[in-house]
Amino acid sequence: MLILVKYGPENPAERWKLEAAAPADQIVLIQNGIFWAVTEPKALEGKKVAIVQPDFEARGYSAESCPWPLVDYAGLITLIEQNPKSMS
Amino acid sequence: MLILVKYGPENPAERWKLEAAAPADQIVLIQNGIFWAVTEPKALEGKKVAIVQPDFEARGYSAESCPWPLVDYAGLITLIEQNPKSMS
Amino acid sequence: MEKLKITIQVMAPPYSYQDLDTALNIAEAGLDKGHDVGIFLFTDSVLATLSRVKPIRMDRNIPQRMQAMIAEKGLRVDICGICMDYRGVSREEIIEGATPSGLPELAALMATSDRFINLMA
Amino acid sequence: MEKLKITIQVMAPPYSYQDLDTALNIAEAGLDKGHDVGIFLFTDSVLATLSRVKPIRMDRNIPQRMQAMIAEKGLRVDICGICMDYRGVSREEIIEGATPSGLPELAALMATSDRFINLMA
Amino acid sequence: MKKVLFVIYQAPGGSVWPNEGFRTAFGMYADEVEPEVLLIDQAAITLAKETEPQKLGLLSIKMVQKYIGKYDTKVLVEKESLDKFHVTNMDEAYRAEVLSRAELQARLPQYDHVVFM
Amino acid sequence: MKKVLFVIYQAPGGSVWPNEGFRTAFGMYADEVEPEVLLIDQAAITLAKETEPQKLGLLSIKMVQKYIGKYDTKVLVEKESLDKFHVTNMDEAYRAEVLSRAELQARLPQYDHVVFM
Repeated sequence: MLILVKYGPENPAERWKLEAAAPADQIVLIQNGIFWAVTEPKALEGKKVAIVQPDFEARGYSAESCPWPLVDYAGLITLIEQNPKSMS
Repeated sequence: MLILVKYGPENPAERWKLEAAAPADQIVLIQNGIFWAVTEPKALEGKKVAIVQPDFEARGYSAESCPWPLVDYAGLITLIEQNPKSMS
Repeated sequence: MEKLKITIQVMAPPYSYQDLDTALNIAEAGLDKGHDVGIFLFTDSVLATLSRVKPIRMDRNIPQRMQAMIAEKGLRVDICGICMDYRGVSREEIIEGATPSGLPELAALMATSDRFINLMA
Repeated sequence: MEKLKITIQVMAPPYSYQDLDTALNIAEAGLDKGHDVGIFLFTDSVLATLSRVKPIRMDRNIPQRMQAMIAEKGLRVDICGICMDYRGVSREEIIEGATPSGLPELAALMATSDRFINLMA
Repeated sequence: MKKVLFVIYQAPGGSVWPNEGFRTAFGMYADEVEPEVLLIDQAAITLAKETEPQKLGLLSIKMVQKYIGKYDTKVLVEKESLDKFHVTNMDEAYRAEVLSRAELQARLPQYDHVVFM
Repeated sequence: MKKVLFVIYQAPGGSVWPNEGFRTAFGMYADEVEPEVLLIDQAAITLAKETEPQKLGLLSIKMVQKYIGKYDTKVLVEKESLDKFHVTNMDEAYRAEVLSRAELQARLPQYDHVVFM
């Protein structure tokens, strides 16, 4: 299942989604969802996470120091191709 | 100072306002701001709080069991009259 | 109480969120108490001036309510012009009595109002 | 990869929030990879179809970008009709190639799409 | 037949999302989609007997009840959210089933799409 | 002369509020209003040297810098927010003053209106 997260940790629905994520689910942090990686990385532990790089970089963060895989929009399409189910 | 709070505890700006409220400041909970009284009353301790009753009741809560003063919209105007400064 | 000039700023779109209803409720209570009340419509809230807005039958009509408050109670309504352009709202389509303006007018309202209430984004 | 039918639902108003840009970026990447991509515009996102939207000079033009993607890349755009009525968007003013529809069409899109991505409120 | 769960997390009155969430679910019966509706967080107050935004001049939420009956729509609500928002007197006309967060999360794999409003 | 503090709490790119907050502040110079701008929470990233939504095709935020210079607009940022969002390399063109939450809150009585965007 592809889980799209577009708000940061202040959003209760995003927190619900992340808690619900099974180890095999593909989480994608996009838009302000990237703030989970910045301020609450603990919530991502043990999860399969990818970050949309253009959204991450536009907010001033550097790909170099990022421990999660980064994807561009073409890469996001690949993740969408791989996951027929979605939670978004 | 009149402090208007219209979102619940999930909103970081509302939390900032409530933390900043001095004892003399008049806090008004309106719209989803009434959820502070429901789920996080501790954040209101020692503060001067009024709740907009129609907004409270439309969300299913009863005025009877409410420990804070309730105002209707005319009462809110009275609070606005009494407080030239605002944080909203 | 002396007559006060009260300005209420709104930003959220009507119907999706409660802010327009809140602003009109506060404005109405203020007008009924004899105050001079104005609403400044910023960003997506400008949609509330479109006379063509057509809610389902059992829902309230926000532009009509605002227009009636302008005509009958003297509510002032200013609309941010750039915000109108951004949302495709043309000056021909807005309710009678609402005035396209802009940030200079907001600045003047802030300078001259006795009270300023904002409904934040 | 086989050709997939991908539908993206949007709800937030353009410009105020990033969702329309995100939807168009995903759609474009999908179209460029040979997929069949559609966007369903719900609630305030319907504003993105107004051809009259006029941003400031240095800002992007979202309706124009969407229209170009319809014409040049085959993007499908469906618009919730009741949502249009609620926001005063008339059928005469929308960009070419966008189709006023409704929930039955959304249901059909959900039933027939291989992938469904939603940008929540 | 696709199974879709519409999740509402915002309160009625403050926003239109509970109304739009239900309306979207009802629209699904036009096609081969089986919808369910889940209420979490602030949206849990939707189910309280006394909750009615129409009291405040806003769009009614109780209006969805007749379609829940008509379509026999499955409505779920998270127990933890009911507790958090002190919803004790549930309106039975919503025919909601109360499930814990753990039960709900265990249920997720059965849906093709989980759509947050 | 009224003193007004515009507080931005949402991130640029994700929303237009940092742009609109600055634009509104600049508009105040048309009249007897003295504006200041405060960035808290996610909005603190506005000040990072590398933050630029235009990289992603969105409206530029750096464009406000020239008006900050032109009007000599006072820009404040909360230290705790800079720390929380790992903003270490601040763009000096915003001319921002870093204050702690306690310092900011002590400052609030000097404003007639504190307006959150």
